[in-house]
Amino acid sequence: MDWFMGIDIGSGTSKGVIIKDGKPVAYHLLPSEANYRAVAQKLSEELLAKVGLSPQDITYTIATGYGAASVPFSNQQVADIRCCAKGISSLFPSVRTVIDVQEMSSQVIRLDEEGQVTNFVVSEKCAAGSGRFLKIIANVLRIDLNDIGPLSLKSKNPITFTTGCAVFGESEAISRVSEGMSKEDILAGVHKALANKISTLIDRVGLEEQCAISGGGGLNVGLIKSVEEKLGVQLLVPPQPQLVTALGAAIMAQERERLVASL
Amino acid sequence: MTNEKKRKTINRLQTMYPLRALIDGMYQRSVEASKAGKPTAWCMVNWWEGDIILKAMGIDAVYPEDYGAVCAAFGAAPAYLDRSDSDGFPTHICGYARNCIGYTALMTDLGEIPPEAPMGGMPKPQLLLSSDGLCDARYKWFQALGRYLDAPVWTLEIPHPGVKESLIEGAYQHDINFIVEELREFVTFLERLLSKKMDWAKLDELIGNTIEMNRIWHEVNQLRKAKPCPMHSRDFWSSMPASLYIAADPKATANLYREMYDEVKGRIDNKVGALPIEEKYRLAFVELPPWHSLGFFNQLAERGWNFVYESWNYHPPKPIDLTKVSDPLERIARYTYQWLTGYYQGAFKAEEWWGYFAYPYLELVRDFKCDGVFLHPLLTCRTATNHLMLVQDRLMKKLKVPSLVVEGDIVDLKLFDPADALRKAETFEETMDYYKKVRKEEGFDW
Amino acid sequence: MTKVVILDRDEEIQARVVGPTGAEHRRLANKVMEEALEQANLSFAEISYVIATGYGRINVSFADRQITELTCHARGVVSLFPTVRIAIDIGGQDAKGLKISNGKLIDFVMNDRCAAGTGRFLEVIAATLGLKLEELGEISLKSTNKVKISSTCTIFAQQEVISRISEGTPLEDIVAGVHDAIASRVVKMVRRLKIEPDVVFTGGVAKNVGVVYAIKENLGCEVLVPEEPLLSGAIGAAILGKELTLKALAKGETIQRKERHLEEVTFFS
Amino acid sequence: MAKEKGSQGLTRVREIYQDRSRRVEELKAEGKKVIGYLCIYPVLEMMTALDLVPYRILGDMREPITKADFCLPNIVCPFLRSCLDLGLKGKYDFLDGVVMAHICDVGEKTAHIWHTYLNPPYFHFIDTPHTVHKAAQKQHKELLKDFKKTLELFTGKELSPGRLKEAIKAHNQQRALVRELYDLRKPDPPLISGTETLQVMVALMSIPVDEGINLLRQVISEVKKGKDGPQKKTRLLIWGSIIDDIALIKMIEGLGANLVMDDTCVGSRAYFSDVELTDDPLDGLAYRYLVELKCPRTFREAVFGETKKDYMTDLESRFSYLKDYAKEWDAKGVILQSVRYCDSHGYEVPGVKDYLDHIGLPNIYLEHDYSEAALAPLRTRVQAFLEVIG
Repeated sequence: MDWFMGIDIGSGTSKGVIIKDGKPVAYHLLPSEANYRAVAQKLSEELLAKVGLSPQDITYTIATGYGAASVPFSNQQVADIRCCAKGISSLFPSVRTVIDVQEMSSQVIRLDEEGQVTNFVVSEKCAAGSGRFLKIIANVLRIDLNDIGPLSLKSKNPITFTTGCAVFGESEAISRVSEGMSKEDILAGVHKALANKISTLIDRVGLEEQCAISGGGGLNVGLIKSVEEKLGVQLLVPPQPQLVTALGAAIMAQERERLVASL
Repeated sequence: MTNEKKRKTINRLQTMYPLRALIDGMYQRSVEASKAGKPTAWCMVNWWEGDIILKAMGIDAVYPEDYGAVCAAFGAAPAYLDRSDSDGFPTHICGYARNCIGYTALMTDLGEIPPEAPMGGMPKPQLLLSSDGLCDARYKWFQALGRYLDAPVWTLEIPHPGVKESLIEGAYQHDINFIVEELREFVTFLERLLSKKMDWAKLDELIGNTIEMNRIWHEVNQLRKAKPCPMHSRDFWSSMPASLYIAADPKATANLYREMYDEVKGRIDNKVGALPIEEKYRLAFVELPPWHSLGFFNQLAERGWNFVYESWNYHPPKPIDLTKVSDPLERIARYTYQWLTGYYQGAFKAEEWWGYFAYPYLELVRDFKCDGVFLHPLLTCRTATNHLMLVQDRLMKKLKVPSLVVEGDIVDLKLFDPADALRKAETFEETMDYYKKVRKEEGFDW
Repeated sequence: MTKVVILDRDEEIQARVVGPTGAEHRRLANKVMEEALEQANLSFAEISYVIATGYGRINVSFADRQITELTCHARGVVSLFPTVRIAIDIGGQDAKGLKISNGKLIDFVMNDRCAAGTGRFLEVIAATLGLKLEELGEISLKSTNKVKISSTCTIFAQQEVISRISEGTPLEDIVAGVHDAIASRVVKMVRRLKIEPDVVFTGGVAKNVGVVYAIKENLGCEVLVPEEPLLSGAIGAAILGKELTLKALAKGETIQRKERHLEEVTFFS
Repeated sequence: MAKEKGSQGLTRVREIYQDRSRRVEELKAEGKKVIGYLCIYPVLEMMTALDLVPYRILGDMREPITKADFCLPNIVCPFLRSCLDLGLKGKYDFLDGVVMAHICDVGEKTAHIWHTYLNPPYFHFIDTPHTVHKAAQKQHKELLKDFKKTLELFTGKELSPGRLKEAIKAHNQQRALVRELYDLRKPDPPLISGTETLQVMVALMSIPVDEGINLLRQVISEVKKGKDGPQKKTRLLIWGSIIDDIALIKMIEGLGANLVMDDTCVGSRAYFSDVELTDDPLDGLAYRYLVELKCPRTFREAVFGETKKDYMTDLESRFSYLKDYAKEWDAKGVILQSVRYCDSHGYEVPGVKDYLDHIGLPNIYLEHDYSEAALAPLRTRVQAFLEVIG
């Protein structure tokens, strides 16, 4: 059989992809919530249902992401950074740098033409460097996470967050609001702050075009714009940025011979 | 230490165990000495500058920095850290300092060594010997202990010249004179403190034996250039204190290192490496390891990671011939100075100005043919951390050798996350593979 | 939370209102103030003095004066427990320790640098566990073997909690662990003031019996909790307002007052 | 100075504070060479004597640090990170040379990193000792001789004792005038605010010594006229790590206090001790720049070589000058402040607090991230502190 599954249990959202001949045939997303096992199970059921398969039809499954250990039916676990690189290069073979903005952390990955990781840097354990920061601020401003990107594009003069901490950032946002700052200026400010964090990561590993963005951050046009401004490059954005890592996992499952060899 | 796996993943050296045992003796001796009413001292690591003199004066010293590691390994640290914090010391100061300050505060409250103190604890000292070598936290910290102890603090100076400045005509000589005069004042002070005279002959002999001990220890580590590397960093860390603290009679210790040399040499002759499996990657470990989760190295060993060198500053200096130097204090001065500036000639030739702390890795990573460098920034040890990014950047630019950064701390167990470290390590293998190729293309020989 | 307390000159509470605080400090202050006036059935003009305190104090446009929550809490706690020496206050934004000597604030420590050790920490965790904030306390008391939360940062503690759940750790043990985490953090900070009884515990979090228990455990001594822990700051502010007014009257000075009207502020048109 | 475009005194001070490097860039255009120096340990007189313009390297707490991360991690002194960040962003490219000292570990690393990545035409590192022992004083003089050599090599001029003594006189004169200015903060209310004083200090560190002397003269006469000076407010002394931006001072004074005296290095620490004119001028310089500067980066003992230590005697010997400051400037309380991750000051705090409590001077410790925005959380602490000392 030639069906392969990639499961990416992120701290926020869990994603799954099934591929056949390297092409995705089904994908599904679920909020991770508390119980990873349950989510993983549900995820694969939904996936299989979509293509009318049974678990036995899946030749090999690779689990990745924060909760990879809690995927009972996976054949193997692989680090998300490698899956992300693999996934992005299957979509954009020309990509040499990918910025992966996740719920809990951001990472910049350099890769070669085979989607091999040549260098990488993961943001420190700090929420301010991750998609979480955006969530927190969106929450303070009582705006749906999906709306903050478009809204921030309206901003004329973004505020500057000099504070380096998401919790500070929250309080700062609150006081800026009460000073009468507009929501779009605050949001644009948050995006700028995160873009700055990302560019310091880039400074560590260097930026080689083409450059792509993946992870939940890739859904946020506001963030994309400020990163592009900060770095002065065009970002390639996959149609489903948050699925890239799961896709990569599925592709790795297909190439497992190489993996097995390397273990 | 803690959560060590039973399964054999690293071939430990048999000759390491007697050396490791010496360090325990150090604490026992000091506690007994204090019970017997003999003077004891707490020392900052001072790279033999003050240790030999104390030994010659018959003082048994303990090293609060080492004790920080001990407390971390025994899980006793958190209570001491909390005490330091609630006494008003900032939480961002050195983890070892917080541990020591908390321990001392507690000891002062109780009027005795805290009952739960690992290794029998550190006895109340008559002298605090600090050093401005490498790290200024170390004399600020002993100064701060004045809050709890009436022991005087003596701070030893070690010059830290820049590479260029050290080669200005006359600079070497005035740096040496400086140390010698400092040491002379220190001896006079000790004679007053202990109301006894220095036994110069004994000092002279101790210096000779210490230098010889370190020469052999240096030779042992040179053997690790072999492929596969016959000795893992874990054996280094277990054997290092015997040299770094002169934990026992240097002459006896020298013999133990000699035995270690033979064992390591034997492995090379039989092509035996430190790993039971193939040595896939050779790494250098920069800074102190996460004492409380050393089992982590076994998991890496299972992936074929061998650790072939460590921070130069825990190693003895490159051998230097001091037999013609008659003044014992000048021999000490030149020896410790050699430890700090031993790589300066190379740095000057290479026109690399990144300083005494960072530059040596350029030569070490090259000479020991490392595929990667494991950087372990210690979140509460700025001195160990402030040069690591520089090392990472320069090694990449100069040698095309990548570094893996995994934050941790020397005492605060919370800060090191083995799961996260392994995830990064797995990915780092691809990076090391890639730069192997790059180095080939650019004509490096490893 | 935004709280309003109206006192008469005998320090009898005429009105107490608690409303949420969001991004729109000012508008809420106005809303809550209106309610309070209604409750006390007074016109705004009849209020002799208004003191604003707390995180958003600068945004209360109609206040005659701003005084920090530290001073106000101290005053409020003293009025409720004259024997207090140490007051611990954990609110949504920060945690404070107050040292009080014969009724006066003499020293203090506070944490507003990080959400851990504040009510925010509990809010985040409660949300993660899909529980109401009020439920945490009771649940945690059932715990027989509380877990150790190792991360300090709220956001990483949250992750820890999530993985605990997927490991199948009993809910009550997790919640108890969370309460211990916040309590030990705050107590550690307050120890800098050298703990002496009586210790009083106030602020929204003091409503949580689990945290009260954890605080006692960490302190190794009893703690007193007022009936309405949320109000001590507002009560203190009102008392200080009264005292200032009486002092001014005694000296025959005229009291500087803002105009008594609630201008409508709209940021979000 | 003719070059000072009419505007004088405090107006001129504000101009320089707003645009620090303008004046030295004018001087560069006239062919002068400008040497940047970090912290207060590099010896200014030696540069002045060779007709070089010493220019203090400062950070910018309003500018987010983005470039420094790749070589200086974010758990070290944010002030030094900021300085390096500005350097890497090219904001100090106008400097003809840079001199740094072993002020502390991170300072030392910053020096090497600066040398490695920015490699200015002239660079010198002074390995200033950390004790004040006799041997250390002697070593310090030797180090200044080395400094002299590289300066002479760079300028191609000889640094004669005569010119050096002239420079010492000039800098001592400037220091005397600074103390005169500080005396104007003794009356209640003070004739000049802490905020303005800081602006003056920053200005002095941005222009040649002779121009500084003239500027001080103008400022002093203006301040003595005493129009629109500060109101009566609670008088405070501020201690601790570098303050090179008015943000913090302004915030504190805005909350109802007058900062009437400081123990910081863009303030009294830099100007309150003169250089003694010794036969060999290097002797006076070596002594002043090692022994007399007050930064806690230097290790001091109450009695050198004491065999038993008495804590209070030790504190008295290290901090009694704070008691004198408080008395002379009639300060009612002390604000202890430090940037995060500063070991030199961090370890000092419990000791200073013990001493101030001992002499009954109310005090509060504030730690900040050297970022203007991150100062906000300190407001409540300061305000409450003022309410406490009432």
